[in-house]
Amino acid sequence: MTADPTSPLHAWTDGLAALAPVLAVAERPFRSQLTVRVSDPEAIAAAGSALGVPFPSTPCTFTTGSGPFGDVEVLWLGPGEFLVVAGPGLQIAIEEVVRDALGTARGSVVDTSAQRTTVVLEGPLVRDVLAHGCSVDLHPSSAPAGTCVQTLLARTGIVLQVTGEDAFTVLVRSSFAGYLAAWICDACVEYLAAEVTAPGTVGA
Amino acid sequence: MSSSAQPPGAHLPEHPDFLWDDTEPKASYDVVVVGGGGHGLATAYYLAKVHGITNVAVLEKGWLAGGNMARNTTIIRSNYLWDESSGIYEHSLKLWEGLEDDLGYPVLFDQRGVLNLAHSLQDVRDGVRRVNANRLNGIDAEWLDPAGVEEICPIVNTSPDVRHPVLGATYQPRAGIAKHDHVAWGYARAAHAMGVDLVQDCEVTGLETAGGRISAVRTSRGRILAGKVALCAAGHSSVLAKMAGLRLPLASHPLQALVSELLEPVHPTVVMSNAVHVYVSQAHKGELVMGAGIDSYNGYGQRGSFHVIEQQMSAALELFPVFARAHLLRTWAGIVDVSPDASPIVGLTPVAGLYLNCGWGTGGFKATPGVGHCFAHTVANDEPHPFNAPFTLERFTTGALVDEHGAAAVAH
Amino acid sequence: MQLIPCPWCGPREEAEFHYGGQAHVAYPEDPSALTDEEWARYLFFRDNPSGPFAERWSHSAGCRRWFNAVRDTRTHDLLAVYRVGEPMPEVTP
Amino acid sequence: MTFRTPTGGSIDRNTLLRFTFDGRAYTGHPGDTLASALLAHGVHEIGRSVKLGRPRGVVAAGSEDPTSLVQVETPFSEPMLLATTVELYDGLEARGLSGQGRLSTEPDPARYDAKHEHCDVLVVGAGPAGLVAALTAARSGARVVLADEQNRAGGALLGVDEYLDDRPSAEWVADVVAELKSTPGVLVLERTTAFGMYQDGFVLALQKRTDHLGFAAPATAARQRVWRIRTRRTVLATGAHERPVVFAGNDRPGIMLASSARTFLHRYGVLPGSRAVVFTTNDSAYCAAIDLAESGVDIALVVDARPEAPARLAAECAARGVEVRAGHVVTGTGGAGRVTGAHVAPLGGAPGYPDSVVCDTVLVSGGWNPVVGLFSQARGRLRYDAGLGAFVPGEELPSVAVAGAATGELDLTACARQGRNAGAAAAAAAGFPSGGQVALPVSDSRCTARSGLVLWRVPGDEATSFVDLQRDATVSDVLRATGTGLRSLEHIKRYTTIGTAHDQGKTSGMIAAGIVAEALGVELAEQRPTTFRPPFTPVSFAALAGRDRGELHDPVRVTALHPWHVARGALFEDVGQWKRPRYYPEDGEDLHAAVLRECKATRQSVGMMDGSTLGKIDVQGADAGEFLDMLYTNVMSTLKVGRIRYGVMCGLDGMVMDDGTVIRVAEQRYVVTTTTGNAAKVLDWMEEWLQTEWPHLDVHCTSVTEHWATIPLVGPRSRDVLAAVAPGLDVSNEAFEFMTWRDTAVAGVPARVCRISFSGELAYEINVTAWHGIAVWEALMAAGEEYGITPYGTETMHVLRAEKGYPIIGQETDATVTPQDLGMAWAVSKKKADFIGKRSFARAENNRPDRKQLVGLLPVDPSVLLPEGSQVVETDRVPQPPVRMLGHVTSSYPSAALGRTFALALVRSGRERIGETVYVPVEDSLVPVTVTESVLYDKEGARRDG
Repeated sequence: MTADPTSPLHAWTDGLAALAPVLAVAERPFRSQLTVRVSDPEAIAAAGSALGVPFPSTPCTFTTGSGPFGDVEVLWLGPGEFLVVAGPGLQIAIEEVVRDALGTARGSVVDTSAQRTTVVLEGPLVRDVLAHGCSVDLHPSSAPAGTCVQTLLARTGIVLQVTGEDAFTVLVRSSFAGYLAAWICDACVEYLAAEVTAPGTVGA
Repeated sequence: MSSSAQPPGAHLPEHPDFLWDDTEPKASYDVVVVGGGGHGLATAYYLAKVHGITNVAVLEKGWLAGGNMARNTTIIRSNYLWDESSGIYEHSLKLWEGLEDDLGYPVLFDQRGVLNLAHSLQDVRDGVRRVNANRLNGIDAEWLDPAGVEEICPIVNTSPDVRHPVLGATYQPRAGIAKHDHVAWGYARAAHAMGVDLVQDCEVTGLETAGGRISAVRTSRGRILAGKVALCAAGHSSVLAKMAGLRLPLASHPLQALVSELLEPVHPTVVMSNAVHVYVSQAHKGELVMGAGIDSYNGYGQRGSFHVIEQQMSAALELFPVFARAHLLRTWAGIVDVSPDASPIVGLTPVAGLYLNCGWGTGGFKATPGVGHCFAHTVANDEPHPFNAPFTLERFTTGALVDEHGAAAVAH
Repeated sequence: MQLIPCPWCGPREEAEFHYGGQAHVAYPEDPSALTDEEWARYLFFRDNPSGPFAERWSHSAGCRRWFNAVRDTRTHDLLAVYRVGEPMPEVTP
Repeated sequence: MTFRTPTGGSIDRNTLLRFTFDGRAYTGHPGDTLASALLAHGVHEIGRSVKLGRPRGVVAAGSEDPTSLVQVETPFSEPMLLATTVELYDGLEARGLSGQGRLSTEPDPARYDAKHEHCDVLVVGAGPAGLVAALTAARSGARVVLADEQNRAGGALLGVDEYLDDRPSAEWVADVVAELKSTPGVLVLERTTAFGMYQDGFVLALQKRTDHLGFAAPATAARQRVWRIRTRRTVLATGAHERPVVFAGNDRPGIMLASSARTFLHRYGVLPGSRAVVFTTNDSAYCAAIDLAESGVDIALVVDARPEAPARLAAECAARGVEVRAGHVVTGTGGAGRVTGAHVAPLGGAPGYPDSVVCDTVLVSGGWNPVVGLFSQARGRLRYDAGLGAFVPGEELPSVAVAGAATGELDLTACARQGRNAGAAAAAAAGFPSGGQVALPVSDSRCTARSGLVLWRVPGDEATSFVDLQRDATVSDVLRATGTGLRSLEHIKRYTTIGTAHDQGKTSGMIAAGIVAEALGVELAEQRPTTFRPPFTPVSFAALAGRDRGELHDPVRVTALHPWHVARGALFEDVGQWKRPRYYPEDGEDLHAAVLRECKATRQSVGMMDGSTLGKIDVQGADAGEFLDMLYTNVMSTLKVGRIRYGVMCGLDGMVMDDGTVIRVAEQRYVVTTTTGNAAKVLDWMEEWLQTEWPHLDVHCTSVTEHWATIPLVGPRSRDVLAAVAPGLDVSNEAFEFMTWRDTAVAGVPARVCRISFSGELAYEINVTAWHGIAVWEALMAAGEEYGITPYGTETMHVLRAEKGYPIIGQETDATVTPQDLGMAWAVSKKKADFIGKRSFARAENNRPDRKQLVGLLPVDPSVLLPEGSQVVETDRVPQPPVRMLGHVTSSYPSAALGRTFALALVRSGRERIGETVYVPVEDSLVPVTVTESVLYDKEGARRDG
């Protein structure tokens, strides 16, 4: 017997795609995600080496690297709290490797892969759209690529990564994913009609 | 130009031509009431009227009734859950019903009823429970289904398809609103007429004791000897009590409210909703008066955070879509003193001759006549009135709390 | 709305934070040794000053870490933030 | 007759806009406001006053106008707008108001939104000071936001025909705006009113984005936007409002502020009337007189209250044939509707008949009030400036500077200099040193406003001397208030209602303060001004609600199985933010029928439900057991790996806070479950203790609530169903005992199966990743088909557990209930030295014999269903209130298994009353009920092992 997985936003695939050209929005489902709690610097370093990506030492940033599990990101979630993110299907193996790396250091490793889902947003208007619900200053001078903040987007908590010039990744709790998708679609309405952004008609 | 049969507010009575004279404090009083808000003024009034104690001063650090009395949403009701609470609030409601005649002042008590909406099945259970308790306590209360809600207040969105559908409501027909300035000034004028001194711009800076008994009050306008001191300072109660070495289980929080411009009558009653943290009435002249839950942090700044107002607005528009293009005219905040069980503390203190009336949280206005009456009894007789007897400071030690959180989350 | 400086994430909107009341109120070493009065004091009685107040906040929508702050309750000005376990810093309101 | 000038004004005369007012058709032009278009047609009467029903017109040209209230009816009805701020559009329909608006009963179709903006320097006001401030800051490289309430920049320059540096001021403004808009990092917000100033540089501004487009407004664009601006430094260049002088009959239409008349002329090409009397206490009104005279208005007289008229300006008037009468005042006016004449007499002169001057317009200037509302909101102290007759900013604030007329400075170049200094200082403070000097403009203006006489009112008929025109509050009212003994301005404001109307006293507040001070014989400098509170101008409720409406009002949380429930026709219950299936009605079933069917199927065969909303927390670390021992009332550290224990959590007050199961996954790892509603609260509770009290403990908590889909599979045939989908699992009672768990594969998916039961039946709780929830659920449905497997909702779950006497936190408890009250003393450890809540159990109140205890109630008539929430009384007749109440019904259901109704209740001394009859008032009758144990079904627990 096999069972196909279903992602939290599978019903939103077309709806999110239809936001182009305002924004390119898509769910990136089934990623492996592990919440790692550890404060011991040596253990942190060991875990980084095992994954091929140094853990972020600066709050509100994330790191990327490549190793035995391919491309891996490590997100700073709080002091001594990280989210390791990799491609689908690797969570069990990564959990084992990180647990080994931590050794006897105080800490925990928990598979939280399905706890949150991932939405990627790209396009020149991405900051404008997010600014309708996010109070964090997303100007490149304040939030350069590599930034990773936990904050609120409208009325849901998110983890927000700045991944490129006009590219963001949003991680959202699975039960709030439908709200997030509805919110993004709604926020884009403002930018769907060409006449809205034409000068002299509607204010900035 | 539109014609209007009756200009808004034209039916409202005017204030009288004489209110009170500003007074210089005397050197000594039988009773000094600290705090010239509704509770302080009412206490002084009943001390004079019921107990014949007229050598009384009410000390107010700012202008009379300029604290929470000037900053509340004037909702009056008595449909509380527990016997202890419904006792004192119903006592108060009965006094409200005769207050205009008693004071000879138009306080505009308008018994338009209050709806407490239920939005979840547990809200329904809690509402029915409260209605049943109220009725057994002799308080008018009804349980309404959504159709009944719509009948009382047609502008409430009772559609089942909204985010927080209205599943029913408790209704207290005798509840209502009053005009807060009229109430305060009515008490002030009547107390003044019986000889009570009203001293404004008089901040209490210290409380003196001698032999375990209160002896004097130090103020920004000099030292005043006092046989008894009654504290009625709402949000500032902790600060005052500390002057007598008392620590109180209180936290002072901002509580925000707001008002719209004058609008033609649309809202015939008072609507409260705990689940979405909003309560609304339409005042006598037509302005919508709204309040929200308290801000989370301690604060004496008479100012809250605006996101609380924004959340309140979105909640209000879910319940009342017709409010969309009403305009916010003014926002403000009071300082409410919140106790751990959301019930007041009224009674004696370990310091002889010092009496405490505080912890009313968001419920103080509606209690004004009731607590004034009972607190005056407490001060005059040095023992609590039966209605405030349960609200001792000792209950936090014994555990005999009167937990009204369910009723008081948005208790107005 | 205030900006609260989380010791880890930096200044964020107040809406991201959860208020935790007075700081430096330690859980009693042995509650069973306390009188009812002493236990009530721990449970319910807190300072409530008009002025600087050492209190607890949690960056609940951010890094979820508790920290302490000294805030002037009259103005809401945050005079200092510091981590749990650190002593209350000197402040001038 | 038209009052439109042949040329001039910033209007598009080539385009005609049609509109109606009070049902009559008019025309105007793009660039007009409703007020200017009406005045162009000679329409001055806008509405009637709120109390006295007197006609009221247009007093000012902008948002400070106290009187021109209208209801705009198209495209959507909106109450209480000022005609002076409604931009004209084709098809506009409006009507005048008597101080009270009307809410539409139709749903408002417009969009409203909010946007966060961050900047280094926020400049409020795009007059000369604000423009120079913004440009100076922008040239430094700072991120700048410039917000202005008008539809174009310029501020006071919009209302004059001055030349700056030998060219029209509009050109200078256009150049500055062009440079600002082309500078990266600069945002210019037109039609945007900063209405609230809060802490830490938080400023709220409302932008009216599409109102001026009327019917052409795109439906997809937000009509209004609240800008949530977070700035490091703010420059307030909010200007000044002209102040009237109070005199008898000062409320008639046609009586207008002098500068506003000048604004109507220069900005809109509209004359206020044909023949005007100008009444002033200062120089600025002379420009209005001169400009209007040059535009063809017959200036009947300039009445200057000062003993001497300014010589140069008087000469300019004389050159245009305009008489100036110094030392005089307007003492009254005539007219049934619009003003028809002004009475002029010497100030403080001998009694006698004043001169009557025929006119249709009276222009008034009593000086200028700096606009200090935002400064005051920022908690800046105000100071009374006796020369100006107004409150001005009285201190420097750390991050807020004031520039221009808002400081009381009225000379243009000086205002611009203040703007430049403030802009440079703000940018520098934000880390951007100067980037290039902005040249200060020099005006050719003939009038400066500074040299004025402070005059609040002209003695005369006090009952028609209006202080607050909108509230109909007169000098009589003020004097009556001071006569009652009131001294505080706040009291007098409340007595008279001055300053509480739509305009919040923008033109009346200062005058009221002045008249009160005169009446009381005190210095204004000693008066505390009344408090300025947000918003600066009214803001619609919908704008503040923004997008947080409808489905975005409050997030709906759903489980991975939600689509299945919807497809199956489930009806849902809100539990916190979650949607949980309440029951799954089949054809024509109501709640009771569906629940009886679901209960029966589950007790007799097998049912299953979605339990995914239960909170799940992974607790890891060497001290995890010790930690859980402190949080739960019972012992968790002794739990063996592979086993499960039920636990209760209390608050410090000893009252039940939550309950759930704890499974021990490994030596140093537990997973605990919480109730649906308390998941976040319990995790926060754990973190709070760990971080603030016990940081020495080696424990980490991680929420895994949404990682798992949780499916309770319940009933005597659950074992058969599970066996079919979990071939690798030995499901026998011996191999898989009650209160143990196994990791296995269910439907080919890794799963954790727990043998727990909230129904008393043989039951399994299957946990798989949320991604696999639907697939596994469907596999279970398929495997259970032969047993008639029945999905059930929360209602059936409630009945099944109630039959077993299991409480639901929040339904059986209300923060006043201890574990002992619930009959769960067995779950409270007597061995542990301490745990949260333990100390409170020893308090006097907790040891009262008459505490309320959880019991069952069986109505004597087994068909009577007690309403939940009913109270319980002792006697079979209800005495007079207050009636002693024993407790209340917490849960009540018809039971398929019991073949009757039953209830759970909290009853005083309940356990002692078992077997007694008590009474439940239901409507007007008393229902006798028998008190029983809370466990009513399968008391021996025989069913749970199947």
